[in-house]
Amino acid sequence: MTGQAKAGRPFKLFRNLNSKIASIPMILTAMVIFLGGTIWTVVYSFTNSKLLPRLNFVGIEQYQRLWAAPRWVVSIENLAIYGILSLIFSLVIGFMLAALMDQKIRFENTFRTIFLYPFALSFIVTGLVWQWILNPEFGVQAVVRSLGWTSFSFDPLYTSEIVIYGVLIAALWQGTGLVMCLMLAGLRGIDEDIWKAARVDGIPMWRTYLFVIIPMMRPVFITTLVIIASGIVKVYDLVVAQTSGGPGISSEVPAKYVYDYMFQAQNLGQGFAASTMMLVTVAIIIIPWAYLEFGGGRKRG
Amino acid sequence: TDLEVTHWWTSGGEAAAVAELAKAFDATGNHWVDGAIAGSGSTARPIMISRITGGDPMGATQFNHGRQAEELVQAGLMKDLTDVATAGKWKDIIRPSTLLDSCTIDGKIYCAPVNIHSWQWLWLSNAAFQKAGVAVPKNWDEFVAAAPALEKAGIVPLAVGGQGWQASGAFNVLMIAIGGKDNYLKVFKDKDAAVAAGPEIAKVFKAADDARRMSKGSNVQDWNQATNLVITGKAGGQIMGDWAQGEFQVAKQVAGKDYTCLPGLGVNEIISTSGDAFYFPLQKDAEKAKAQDVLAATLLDPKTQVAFNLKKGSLPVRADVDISAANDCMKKGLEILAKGNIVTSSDQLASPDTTKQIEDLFAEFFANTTMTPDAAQKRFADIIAAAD
Amino acid sequence: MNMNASVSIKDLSLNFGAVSVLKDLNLDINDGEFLVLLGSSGCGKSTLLNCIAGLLDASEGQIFIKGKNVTWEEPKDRGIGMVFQSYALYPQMTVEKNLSFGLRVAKVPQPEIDKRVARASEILQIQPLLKRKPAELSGGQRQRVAIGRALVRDVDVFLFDEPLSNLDAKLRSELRVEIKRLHQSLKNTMIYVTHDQIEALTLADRIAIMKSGIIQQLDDPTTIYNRPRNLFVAGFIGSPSMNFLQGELVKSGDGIAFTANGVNFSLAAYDGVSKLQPGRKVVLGVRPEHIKVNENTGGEEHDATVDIEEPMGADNLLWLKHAGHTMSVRINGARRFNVGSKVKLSFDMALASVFDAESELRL
Amino acid sequence: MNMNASVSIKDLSLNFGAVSVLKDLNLDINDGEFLVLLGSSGCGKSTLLNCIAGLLDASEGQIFIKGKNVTWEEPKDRGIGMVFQSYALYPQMTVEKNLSFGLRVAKVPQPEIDKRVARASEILQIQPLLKRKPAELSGGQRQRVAIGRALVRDVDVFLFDEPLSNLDAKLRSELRVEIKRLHQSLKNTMIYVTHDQIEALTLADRIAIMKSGIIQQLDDPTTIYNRPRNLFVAGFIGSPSMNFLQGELVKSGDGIAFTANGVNFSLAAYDGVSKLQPGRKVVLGVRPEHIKVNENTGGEEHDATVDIEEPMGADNLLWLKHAGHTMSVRINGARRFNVGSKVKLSFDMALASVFDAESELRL
Amino acid sequence: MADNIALKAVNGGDTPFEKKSVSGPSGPKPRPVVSARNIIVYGTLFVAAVYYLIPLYVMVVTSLKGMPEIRLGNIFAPPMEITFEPWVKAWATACTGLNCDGLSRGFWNSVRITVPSVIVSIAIASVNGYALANWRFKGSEFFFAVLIIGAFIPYQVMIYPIVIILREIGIYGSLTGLVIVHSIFGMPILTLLFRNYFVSLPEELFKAARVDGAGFWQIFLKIMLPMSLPIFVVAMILQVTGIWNDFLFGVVFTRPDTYPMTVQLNNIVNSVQGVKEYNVNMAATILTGLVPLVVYFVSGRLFVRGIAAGAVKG
Ligand SMILES: Nc1ncnc2c1ncn2[C@@H]1O[C@H](COP(=O)(O)OP(=O)(O)OP(=O)(O)O)[C@@H](O)[C@H]1O
Ligand SMILES: Nc1ncnc2c1ncn2[C@@H]1O[C@H](COP(=O)(O)OP(=O)(O)OP(=O)(O)O)[C@@H](O)[C@H]1O
Ligand SMILES: [Mg+2]
Ligand SMILES: [Mg+2]
Repeated sequence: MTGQAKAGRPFKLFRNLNSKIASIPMILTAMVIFLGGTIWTVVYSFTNSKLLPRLNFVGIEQYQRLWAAPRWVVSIENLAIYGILSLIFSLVIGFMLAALMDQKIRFENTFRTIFLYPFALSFIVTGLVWQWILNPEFGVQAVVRSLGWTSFSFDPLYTSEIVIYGVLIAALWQGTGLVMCLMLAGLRGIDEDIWKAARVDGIPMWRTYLFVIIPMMRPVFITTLVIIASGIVKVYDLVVAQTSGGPGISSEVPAKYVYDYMFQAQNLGQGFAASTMMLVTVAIIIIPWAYLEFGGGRKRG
Repeated sequence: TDLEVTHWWTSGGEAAAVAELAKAFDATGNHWVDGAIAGSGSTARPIMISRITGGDPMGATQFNHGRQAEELVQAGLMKDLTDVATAGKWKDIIRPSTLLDSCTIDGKIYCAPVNIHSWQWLWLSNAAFQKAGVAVPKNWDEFVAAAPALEKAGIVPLAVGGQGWQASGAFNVLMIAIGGKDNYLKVFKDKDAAVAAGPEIAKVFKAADDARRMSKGSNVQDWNQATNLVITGKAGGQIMGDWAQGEFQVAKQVAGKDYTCLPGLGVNEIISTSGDAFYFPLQKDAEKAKAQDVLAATLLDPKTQVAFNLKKGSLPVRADVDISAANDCMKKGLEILAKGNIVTSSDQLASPDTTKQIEDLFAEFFANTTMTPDAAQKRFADIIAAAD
Repeated sequence: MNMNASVSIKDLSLNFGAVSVLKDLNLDINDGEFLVLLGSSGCGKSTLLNCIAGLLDASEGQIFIKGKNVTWEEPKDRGIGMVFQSYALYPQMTVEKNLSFGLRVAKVPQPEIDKRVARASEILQIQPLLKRKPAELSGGQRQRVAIGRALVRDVDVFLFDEPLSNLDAKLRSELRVEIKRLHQSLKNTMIYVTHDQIEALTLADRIAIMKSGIIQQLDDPTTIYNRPRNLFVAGFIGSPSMNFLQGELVKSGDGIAFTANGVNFSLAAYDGVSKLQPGRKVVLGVRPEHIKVNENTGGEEHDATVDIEEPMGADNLLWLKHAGHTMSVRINGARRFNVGSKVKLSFDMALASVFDAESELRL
Repeated sequence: MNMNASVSIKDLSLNFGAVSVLKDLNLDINDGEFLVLLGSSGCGKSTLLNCIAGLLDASEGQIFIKGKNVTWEEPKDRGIGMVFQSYALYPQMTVEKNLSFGLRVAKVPQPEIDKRVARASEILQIQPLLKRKPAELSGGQRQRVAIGRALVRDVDVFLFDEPLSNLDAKLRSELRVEIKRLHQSLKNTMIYVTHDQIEALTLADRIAIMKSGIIQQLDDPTTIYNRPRNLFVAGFIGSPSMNFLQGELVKSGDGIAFTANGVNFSLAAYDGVSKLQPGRKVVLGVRPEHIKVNENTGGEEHDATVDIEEPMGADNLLWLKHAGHTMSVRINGARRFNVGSKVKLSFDMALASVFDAESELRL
Repeated sequence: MADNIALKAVNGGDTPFEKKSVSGPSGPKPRPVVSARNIIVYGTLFVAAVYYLIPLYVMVVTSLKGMPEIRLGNIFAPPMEITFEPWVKAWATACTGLNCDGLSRGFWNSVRITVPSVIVSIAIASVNGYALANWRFKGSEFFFAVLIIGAFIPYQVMIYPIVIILREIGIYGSLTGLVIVHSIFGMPILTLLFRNYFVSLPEELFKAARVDGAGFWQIFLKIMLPMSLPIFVVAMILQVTGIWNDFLFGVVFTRPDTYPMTVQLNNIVNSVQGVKEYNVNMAATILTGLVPLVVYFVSGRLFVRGIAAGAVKG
């Protein structure tokens, strides 16, 4: 082979150059904002920064204080309850609605719009409206009582033990529509023949859903899970608008703790420690999943 | 010159008061660009701080007296007002002098106090007590005694909004009224955890327990909604700062006739002097910097002080103004102030961090009836021990 | 209606909204028969099969299975098993669970289930796969499991909807043989939908050729191949297609002949020669393998030119130009011609077909 | 390396991560040649084609087109045109826009574009379709447009990646003829990937048979069919597959014979008989059409029983049991046998193949 | 059709529909309109629909009542006297601090923020998705994974670092800065959507375009974009909703004269003047939500299609 024929292998960095250039915003966002911001946050969580970030390291003091704070513990508990229940309920309700919508029903468009429209509203609006509907003085409780059932009591937002369920009601109202859409899209993607096979086999509808269809919708459930879960971790506006964390501290959530301590208490170190804990939790859940989904040499498509 | 001023004065009385400031500033040939952010200082402060640290500062911004802006000043983000202050002889006219002290860092003055607010007031609805068939109480103990009668009449004895600062504020009021000024100072100024855990403060917690019991059923969030319960006679009373007076005024109620105010809960007539101050973030634009000076001077102008404070229901920061138009309650406050029965407010003594923790504690205490006063006191003492 | 038929379809019509897919269809399928429904895409084959299975409601008409009117029965009560083109295996269940799922739901006792699964997996030789999941199987294995699922249900009638079209050619021919063997041993009634004529010809006892929801011809494969009832059937069956020549019948000597573009073809050997009348416009159809090239049969010969040659191993396909027509001829794979070379053709008229140009029916 | 070759591949290797798909592959394709890459799914045909097109980067090795090293060139600079299985027409553009897209991107002047589009659409007879969008075309028309897209670019080498597999059997055979005709008139170099052996046999000047990224045999169709280099090629080509019998070579009289299960087959007529040594373990391969049934050829005859019959119209496929083997035999479609009937077979050993059992190479 | 079935059900009951010369069941199986299945399906859907509609109903009804009527109590009662005053007030005269021009100012600010933010964020994310799907390079998957994890970071946590970064590049407080912030936080989910969508498009199309000589941008603009309507609709809906409804960034990264509508809404709702004016609050709430609602009503159908195309494929 002549030398000339061997020549011409281009410099590696320049292969796919356009793609790399076009990805610069993404790379910057990923590396500078998300990764950089995270590292920055973690570093400053070991300092006693107050209003302004200062590199004055105090070890794990902030973390000790964090976990000693009842409000943080309550926030974590609330997030766990809210998170688990909202995952379960939005998946179950979303799936059931989608399954019903998939029965070749009339007025499908109307129903779909009805279920989806709350998603167009912000959490602030959602919180306000539900705060109002659940207000014992003129909301559901008052209405039922005025109908004659005077001992009726439905007062979630002012009862510490169940306030988080009040928040959940509003969250489900806002979010299940999207889940329904995702599920519906997934159901529409299922091979018709599977349904036919199940009918010929004499499998009742509910068993077909339970044992055949749902297991087949794994990718849809995963996508949905990511979307719901990322929303759950970030829940803030809804609580602020609906209860401000009350009564007392019984509906506090971690994101609100972070915000309050960073800006109201002007204790950035504490806020950063709290956010670091949140990030760690997220990472523990997300990284193995991301590895399975996107790493591990999975084939294209 | 246009000067953007951010603040969180959006309730009825507050907005009317701000309008006076704007009017006075506009009269100097400048223009007040209003940057109100509703929802109390906790919503607004983060935004203000982000703007200042983000390098896009407003012309002037409201903070409470105290340590909220301390670090911003230390970071050199705030304008030094010493010249304006010297020209206006602030040192001489502002009373109590502690107000100016908290604006002073390293001998330089960084803020212009505009009013004095005191927390130590119990507001009572005369109509509510009439309906319950008991006399309007003259002090805290009578009030506690009257509570069952109010409850029987379907009236919430004590209105407390759901936000933590209202509960912790009420507690501080009880602390001065029941625990006394010395203990108060030991706890907040000296951060003496032993006192905080001691029997004197235990009495205060006992009183707070009473207050908690009486506040059951006041399902509101905002302080002025709670005030509104008093105004409408749905609640017997409210422990709230003198800014509540603005609401009574807007509702066209007359002190002494429609409502009664008991400074120091009628027990111990001492008021704390906190209040609002304006800070002036450093501006690159020289024009703006000049306008800032003008605004600072305007804020302390006697006419402005009177007009503003009458609307706001607060006390002017200078003693030399004519405030004859003030109503009963304000006059009571002025008297106490003149007598010098004052203490420094707790947010001037404690850092926002400590304040926030105390707020969290009392938010929980007032909402959670299973939390005993003892347990709460123990946690309170812990916070004080760790306070900086 | 034939009361001995295993499956009997009576006046079946089916519309999707305004679109009529099946039109007054009648069909009797004998006990143990292997019937293939053959037709191009969209002609309604799957629709008909789904009607028989009870997966679609007929708009009109009735369906009988084993003499029982099942028109309104649920699919599971019809005594049918069905195999789908896409296999339609339950992806998260093992092969064993796939086979037994229907039985478990029907609460068949476990020993009975085991017995039937064992039998089916033995017949289909999928015992080693029982613990695997469908994703771990090859296409052919999947299709075998799909057949197994019908097998365990111990049904009277098997329905297959293009069970082999997703497989590659080699597997297809292997499984074809297996299905044939299965039928020979089980002797069940089988209804098999396909658009692959090789499958139809090799598997069927009888073939029903469909077009736009109407059965064009229902006959055994040989008849269909050699005596197609109309032009459509003739053109549809056979690859490469039958050669069609448009022309006219003329008197020729004492017999009758076909003429096109000035060239005459004697029809003396044609099996329906008595039915032919001169003057009629007709289409002459001759299959590619019924034309001999340079074989000197002694009969009538026609000149042609080789246009394209397509050697296919065992066979060699010639595309010839002949009197204005293009014609395909199939010869032995060992015989090769150069493109452009001149050849002599002789037609085997005994195996040709003559169609009326207007009614398109075979004469 | 052959400097006259149109396309030349030198020591090409390609890995996807740890998986090696192509291994040290060398291939010279002559100018104007029609080369078919044939192999089963996943053997790396498309990968090789994509390497030639520049759509995949080789891990090692070089590619020359018209003598120029194009290993690192962009696809557009290689002088190739490519036609895909799924047509890959731009759905939002009309046929005309589809054809001219590449030219417009290359800023060819409009009159020149019009000329080339006109020529291509004339060759492919798609003028009436120029204003339509792909969705409004039938499968065959789409494929023609896809070919047209390569045509307008006036390239030296055409690459086809299974262009016909998405079409039905009838269309497939039609377009096959058209592609052949196109090649005859354009005389371009064409590289054509398929897994359909009929396409390979009919179209190719030479066929490269691939397995796991390695070329097994590169020869003209007849050689491939009649003298497969190894067992894999022998089994891969031909449908139904060649019959294989495991056995041994033995001395028989003065010649040599093959023996399996106690039955002897004389190999006197085998073309490589001189290379055979007794005692060697071998596999005998005979194609189904090289076995005669009840034809009394006068030679050696073997007894067998008919197991299954698969009539396929023109042909009839018999599956026979013979001395412990199953064997397929292709006979004329008109000859029919009953299942179970006894027949006599004679083997055409001149066209058989003998493979070494160990190396699997043809002897 | 439905009538027909009902008729048969009435006629038939147990005796099947008769047709001359036909005995036994024939034609379609009778399915009464009021079957158990239909009751369950439509019943459940109806109940669910009521749950979803009640808040809207309450909002609308309340916004049409006067304050005296609201004090009377029942939030579900229809207005006895319809008044549009709350709407007018919410839109034009409600006060925050000194400004008494209601939501009207915020509306245009929101438009000014939303339009460029939606366009820029979708443009960036679609290019990202395209690069990730069709032009992978070493490390691209890693960046993507970081991005996805970024979707889980609470916004509050990132405010401080972003404030600092924007300050350093000197665009803090400008519209550009806000657009960038929205693009950053919209990027994870949008990129995921676009990547999945582009992966699902036939790869051969992309190859064909490359052979035709089109480059990175040409393929994106001329081939991919025209095929991506459904996913663009989904992205647009998500972004319009998200950005229009955003409060946090709107308030932190702008200044009072450019506050978006949500800030104005917050101000109106939280500026309690004695009693809460629920009717005005509700009117303001509806007005604020109107734009995303309209977007949903108009393109809801495409939304499901787009989701099917882009979101649910792993
Ligand atoms: N659910 C439906 N709604 C409306 N039309 C339908 C429906 N199902 C099928 N069709 C139409 O009915 C006709 C027959 O469809 P069918 O599936 O029976 O065809 P097929 O012969 O099985 O074709 P293929 O070989 O493609 O499977 C087609 O024209 C199809 O478009
Ligand atoms: N992007 C990829 N990453 C990893 N492996 C791949 C990739 N593309 C192809 N392969 C693997 O390379 C091998 C060859 O693939 P290729 O597409 O060339 O096969 P093929 O011969 O064209 O098959 P087919 O007939 O199915 O098109 C296969 O085993 C495939 O799994
Ligand atoms: Mg079909
Ligand atoms: Mg391929």
